[in-house]
Amino acid sequence: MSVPILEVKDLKKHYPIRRGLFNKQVATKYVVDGISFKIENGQTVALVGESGCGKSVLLRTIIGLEDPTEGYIYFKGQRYDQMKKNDVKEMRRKIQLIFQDSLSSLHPRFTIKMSMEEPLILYGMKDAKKRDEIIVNTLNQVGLDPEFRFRYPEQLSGGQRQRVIIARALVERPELILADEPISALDVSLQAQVLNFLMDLKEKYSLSMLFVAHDLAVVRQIADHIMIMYAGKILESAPSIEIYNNAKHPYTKVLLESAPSITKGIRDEGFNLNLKIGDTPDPASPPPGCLFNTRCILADEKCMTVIPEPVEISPNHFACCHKI
Amino acid sequence: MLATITRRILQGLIVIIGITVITFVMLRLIPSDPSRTMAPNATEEQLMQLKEQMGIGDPIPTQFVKYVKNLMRGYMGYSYFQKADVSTVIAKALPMSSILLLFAIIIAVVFGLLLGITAAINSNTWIDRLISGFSVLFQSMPNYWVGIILIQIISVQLKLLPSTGYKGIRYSILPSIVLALPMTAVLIRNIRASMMDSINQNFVKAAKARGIPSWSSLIKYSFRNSLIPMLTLFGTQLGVLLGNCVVVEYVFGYPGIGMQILNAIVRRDYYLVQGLVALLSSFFIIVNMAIDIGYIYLDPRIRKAQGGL
Amino acid sequence: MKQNADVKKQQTVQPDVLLEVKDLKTYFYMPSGAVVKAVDGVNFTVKKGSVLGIIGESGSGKSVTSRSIMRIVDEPGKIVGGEINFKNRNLLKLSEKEMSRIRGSQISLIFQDPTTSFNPYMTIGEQLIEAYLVHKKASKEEIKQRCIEVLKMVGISNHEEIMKKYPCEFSAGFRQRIFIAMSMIFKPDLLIADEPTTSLGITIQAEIIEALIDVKKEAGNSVIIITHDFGVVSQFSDDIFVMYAGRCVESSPKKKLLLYPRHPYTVGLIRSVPLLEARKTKRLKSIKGFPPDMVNLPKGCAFSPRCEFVQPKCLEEQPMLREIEEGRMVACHYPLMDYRTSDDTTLE
Amino acid sequence: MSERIKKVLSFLRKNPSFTIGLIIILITLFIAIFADSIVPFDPAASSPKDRLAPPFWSSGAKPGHILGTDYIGRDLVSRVFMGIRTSVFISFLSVGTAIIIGMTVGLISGLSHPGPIDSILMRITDIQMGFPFIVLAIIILTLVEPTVTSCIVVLSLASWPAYARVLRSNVMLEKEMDYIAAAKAMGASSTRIAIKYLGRNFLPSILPVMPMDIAGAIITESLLSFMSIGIQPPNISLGNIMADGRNYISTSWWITAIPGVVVMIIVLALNLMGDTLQKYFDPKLNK
Repeated sequence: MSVPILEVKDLKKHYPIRRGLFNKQVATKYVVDGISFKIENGQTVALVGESGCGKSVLLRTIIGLEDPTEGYIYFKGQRYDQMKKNDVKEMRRKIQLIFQDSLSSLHPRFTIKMSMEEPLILYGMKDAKKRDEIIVNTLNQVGLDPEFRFRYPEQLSGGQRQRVIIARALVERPELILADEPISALDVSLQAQVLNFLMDLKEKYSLSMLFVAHDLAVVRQIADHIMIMYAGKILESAPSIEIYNNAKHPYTKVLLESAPSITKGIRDEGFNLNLKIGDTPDPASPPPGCLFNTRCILADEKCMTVIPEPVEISPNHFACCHKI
Repeated sequence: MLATITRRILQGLIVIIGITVITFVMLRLIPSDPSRTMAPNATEEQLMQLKEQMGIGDPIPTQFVKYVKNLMRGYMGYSYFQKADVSTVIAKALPMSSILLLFAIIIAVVFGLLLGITAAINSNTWIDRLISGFSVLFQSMPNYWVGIILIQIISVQLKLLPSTGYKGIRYSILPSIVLALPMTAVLIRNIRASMMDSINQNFVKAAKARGIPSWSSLIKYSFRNSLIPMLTLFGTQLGVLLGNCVVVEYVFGYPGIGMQILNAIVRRDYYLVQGLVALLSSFFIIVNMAIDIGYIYLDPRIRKAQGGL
Repeated sequence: MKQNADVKKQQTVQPDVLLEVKDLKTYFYMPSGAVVKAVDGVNFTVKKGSVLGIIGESGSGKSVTSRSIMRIVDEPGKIVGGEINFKNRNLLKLSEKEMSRIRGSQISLIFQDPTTSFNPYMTIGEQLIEAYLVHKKASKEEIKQRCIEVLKMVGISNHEEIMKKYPCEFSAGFRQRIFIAMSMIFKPDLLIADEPTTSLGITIQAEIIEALIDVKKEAGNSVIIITHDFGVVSQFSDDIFVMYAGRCVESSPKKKLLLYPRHPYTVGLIRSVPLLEARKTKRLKSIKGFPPDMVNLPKGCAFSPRCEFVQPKCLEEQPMLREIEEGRMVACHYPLMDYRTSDDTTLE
Repeated sequence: MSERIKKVLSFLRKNPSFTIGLIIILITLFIAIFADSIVPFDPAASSPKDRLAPPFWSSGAKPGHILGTDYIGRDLVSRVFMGIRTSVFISFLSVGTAIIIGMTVGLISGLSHPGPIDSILMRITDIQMGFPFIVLAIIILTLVEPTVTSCIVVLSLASWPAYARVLRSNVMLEKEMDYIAAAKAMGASSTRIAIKYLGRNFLPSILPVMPMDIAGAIITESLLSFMSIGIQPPNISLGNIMADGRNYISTSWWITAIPGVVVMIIVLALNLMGDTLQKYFDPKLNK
C-alpha cells in the first residue's frame, strides 16, 4: 500500500473563550475535536457538514494557516512539524487551497496576472516571460481567454473568477487540492460546469482532493470516499456508494432525507424528517455523550451520557452511534 | 459586560494621566522663565527666592510628585498671575464657558437633527439640496472669520447684540451661534447620511412589507438604528467644539476657560494651564467613555456579544 | 403586443384565480445611464390555495417580481408596465395608503436573510404586537392570544420565554420560523417567500420548508416560493415558472415540467442539478457559457448564446410565451417536444 | 491609457460638484506655485498715500489695486496671493506628514491587533485626540520658534490620529480576507503581505479623508496666524492679513472680509471634492 498523500491523526483545534478584565480563559470552543483520516494518491475524499461544523477550520489547520492544538498531520508520510524549512516550502507547492467565495480570494487591486504570478514568484521563478507563458496556457486549460489576465477580479463574472482561482491552484502542478466548498457560491448551471471541470483535471493530473461541501448530492459525482462532520467530529465515514445506499448514522440519514430533490418532487413525497426541533450544538458547550443527541429522535439515556465509539460496518465504513 | 466597562474606564484614566504628564513636562520645557515675567527687574537671587516660592526651582520629577500629592488633597496649585488658587479661577470662568458650550450644543443638536432628518426624508429633492448646500457652506467658513463679520454687522452696525465681555446671558448668544455653526453643519450631513443608510436596512424594508406606512416606519425604525453612529460622531465633534470654544472666546473677548488658557500659557502660569488642560481633556474623555459604555445599553447585539443578555 | 393578445384570449377571470400578473415590466434606471430590464413582460396566475414555484438563477428577475407585487421595489427600480390583479383589483392603481393596508394583512413577504429582517432593538414580543396593531386595534390579551396561535402554527411552544428576548438571541433558522409566524398573523391570502432558506443549512432548510407546508395546510393560503434550488421548487410547489434574463421561459404543472421539460434552458437546468441517485453518465451535462449581462442582452432570444439547439431564427426574433399544451406555456421557437428527463437521469 | 482618461472624463461629467471643486483647487495651486511672478505689486512695498484704498467696485479705488490696500498701503491682491501660497504649502505638507505618521501607526497597530503594541499605540492616539488642539498648538508654538516648519509639525499633530484610526480598521478588516490567507498558504512572508497586499489598499481608504483634512489644515493655519502665534511677519498668511485688518474693520471692512472669503472658497472646493470621493469609495453605497 503506497504511503497516503495526506494523513491526519486525532487532530484537535480548540479556541479559548476569554472574558473578564484580564481576558482570563473561561471556556474553550471545541471547533475541531479529534479527527483522523487518510487520503490515498489520486483519491478524492469529500467532507460533508452543515455550516458551523468546523470544516473550514479543519482545512486551514491542514494547510498550516493555523497550528493544531493536538494531533499530527503527515504529508507523504513526513510529519508536518518535523519537516525542515525547504521541505515545508516544497510541500507548500504540492498542496493548494481553493476558497468558496471567489471575490474575496482574489486581491481586488491585483490583475488576474498578478494574482496568478504570486505562487510562481514565491517559489522562485525569476523569469517573467516564462511566468507569463505558464499563466497563458493555464488560462487556456481552464477555458478562459488569456486576455483576461489584464483584468481586475470585479470585471469577471462569478464563474470566470472561480476558474481563475482553480487555475491559480494548478499553476504549480500540485498533487493535493484542498477545496473549501468551491461551487456553493455559484449558480446551478455554473456549478455543473466547474464540477465537471474539476473532475477532468483530477484525471488529467491524477490529483488527490479533499472536497468540502454542505450537500451530499453535490459530491455524488466527484467523491470516492465521504466523511460526515458534525460539531467538530466525524460521525460517519465510508466509500461514497456505501453512504448513499447503506447509511447507518441517523444524522447521515437526515442529511440524505432533507436534501430537497427532484425525484421526491416527482413522487410527491414530502420530507419525512425525523428530527427534533433544535439547533446544532454550541461548540463552546458541547452536550455530554453523543453530539447529535439534542436533535436525534432515537436518542436515549445511553446516548445522553456515553460518547459512542466508531463501529465498523464494512471495510473502512465507520459510524459513531449506539443505535446501529 | 462589567469587564468591558471597567476596561474602558481604565483606558480613559490612562489617557487623562498621559495628557496631564505631557502638559506638565512640556510647560516646564518652555525656554523663558515665568519668574522673570513676574518680576522683570528683580535681581538674580531675588529671582531664585521667587522661583523657590513658586515651587519651580527643583527638577521636574520632584515638582510632579509634589503636584500629584497636592492633587490627591484636591489642591490644584496656585496661579501667580491671578493671585488665586487655580480652583477658584476655574470656578469663576467655568460657568460662563459652560453656558457657551451648552447653548452651542443645544443649537447644533436641535438644528442638526431637524434639518438632517428633513433632508433624509425628502432626499434628492430641492429641500435636500438646499440643506446640504448650506451645511457644506457653513462647514467651510472659518469660525473666527464668521465671528468678526457677525460682530461687525450685528453688534456694531445693527446694535442688536453685545459683542465683547460678559455682563449677562445676552452676551453669550452671538458667540454660541458662531461656535455652533460648524458643528451643526457636520451633524446635519452625518445624520442625513446615517438616516439614509438605515432606511435601506433590510428590517426597515421588512417593516414596510408588513404594511407599516412608510413615514412612521422611517422615523421609528431608522432613527433608533442611526442613534449609535450619531453618538459616535457627537463624541468626536466634542473635541473640535472645545478647541473652537477657545477660539471664539478669543475673538469675542469672552471671559471663559478659553480666555484663561490663552493668557495662562503666554504668561507661563504653570499650574493654571495644568488645571485648565486637565479640565478640558478629562471632560472630553469622560463624555466619550460614557458614549462607548452607552452602546452596550443601546444595542442588544453588543450586549449579547459581551455576555450581558 | 402579440404576447398580450395570446394571454388575454384564453384567460377569462376564473373564480378560483387569486392573483393574475399580466405583462409586468420593472426597469432599473442606473445612475450610469444604463437601463436594466430586470423584469420585462412577465405573465402568470396563482390559484387559490395553490403553490407557485418561481425558479431562476441570480439576476433572472425573480426577486424583483416579488418586490413589484408588494410594490416595494428598491431604488432605482420602477414598475413601468403591466397589471397585478389581486382579487380582481389592480394593485398598481391603488394609492400608497391602500397598498400599505394590504401589505402584511392580505399579502405577506418572507425575506431571505432572517438575521437582518428583524428590528435588532425591539424584542420579538414588541415586534409581533406592532405587526398586529398596524392593521387592527385590539386588546393586549387578544393580540397575545393570536401571537401564541401563530407561534404554535410554526411549531414554537415556549412563547412566554421567546416574546421577551431580542432577535439576536436566536439562531437564523429559529428567527425565520418566527418571521413566518409574524407574517401569518392576519391569515394572508398570499404568502410570498423570497429564497426563504438560501442562507440556512440543509437540515434547517428542510425544517423551514416543512413549517411553510404546515402553515399552508392549516391556513389554506396560496404561496409563491422563489428560489434558485430546483429541489425546493419540485418538492413544494404545484406549478413551476422558470425565469431567465427577466422573462418567463417556461411555466407548467410541476410533474410535467420535471418529467418532460420543453424549453432548452429548463432541460439544461434539470440535467445539471446534482442528484442523490446515481446517474447514467459519469458527468453532469452542464449549460455552456456564462449568465446573461442584463445591461446589453443579445438580440432575439436571451438564451441563444448558451443554447445547444440554437437556430438562425432564435438570433433574430425574441420568442413569445405561447401555449403548447393544456396549461403549459413556453417561450421558444423550437421547443423540445419529445424530450424526456429519463433520457439523462434515472427519473421516471 | 485612453480608456482610463475616458473613465476619468465620464466621472467628472457625472459629478459636477467635484469638477467645480477641482477647478477651484487647480486655480489655487496655480496661484500658489507662481505667486511671486504673477503678483501685481511687491506685497511688502508700502505706499502710505494709497493707504486703505477700497476695492475697484467702490468709489475712491486706486487704479491697479483691484482689491484695495491695507493700513500702510500694501496691495491686497498680492498679499492674498502670497497668503494662498503659504496656506497651500503648509496644509499640503502637514497633511502629508500626518498621512505618513498615521499610516505607520495604523499599519503597525492593525497588524498586531490583539497584542499589547496595538493598545499602546491606540492609547497614544487617544491622548493626541483628547488634547484640545488649540492649546497644544499654542504650547508648542511658544515652546519652539513659530516658523513655517513648526507650524507644519503642529498641524500634522492635529490630523494624524484620524488617518491612524481609518487605516487600523481597514488593516484589521483586510487581514481576515481569504486572499491574505491564500498568500500565507503560499508561503508569502508577513512583510511582503504588509507592503504588497495591504499597501495597495491604502490609497482608496485615505483619498476620501484627505480633502476634508487639507481643508481643516487651511482653516487652522490661518487661525493660528490670526491669533498671531502661527506664521509671523514678514511671512504672509491669510490669517495675519485678517488680523491686521481687524482694527480698521468699521471703515475698511474688505481687508478682513476678502481673505476670509478666499479661505472659504478653497475650503468649500475641498469639501465638495471630499463628499464626492466619499460616495465613490464607500463600498456600501455602490454595491
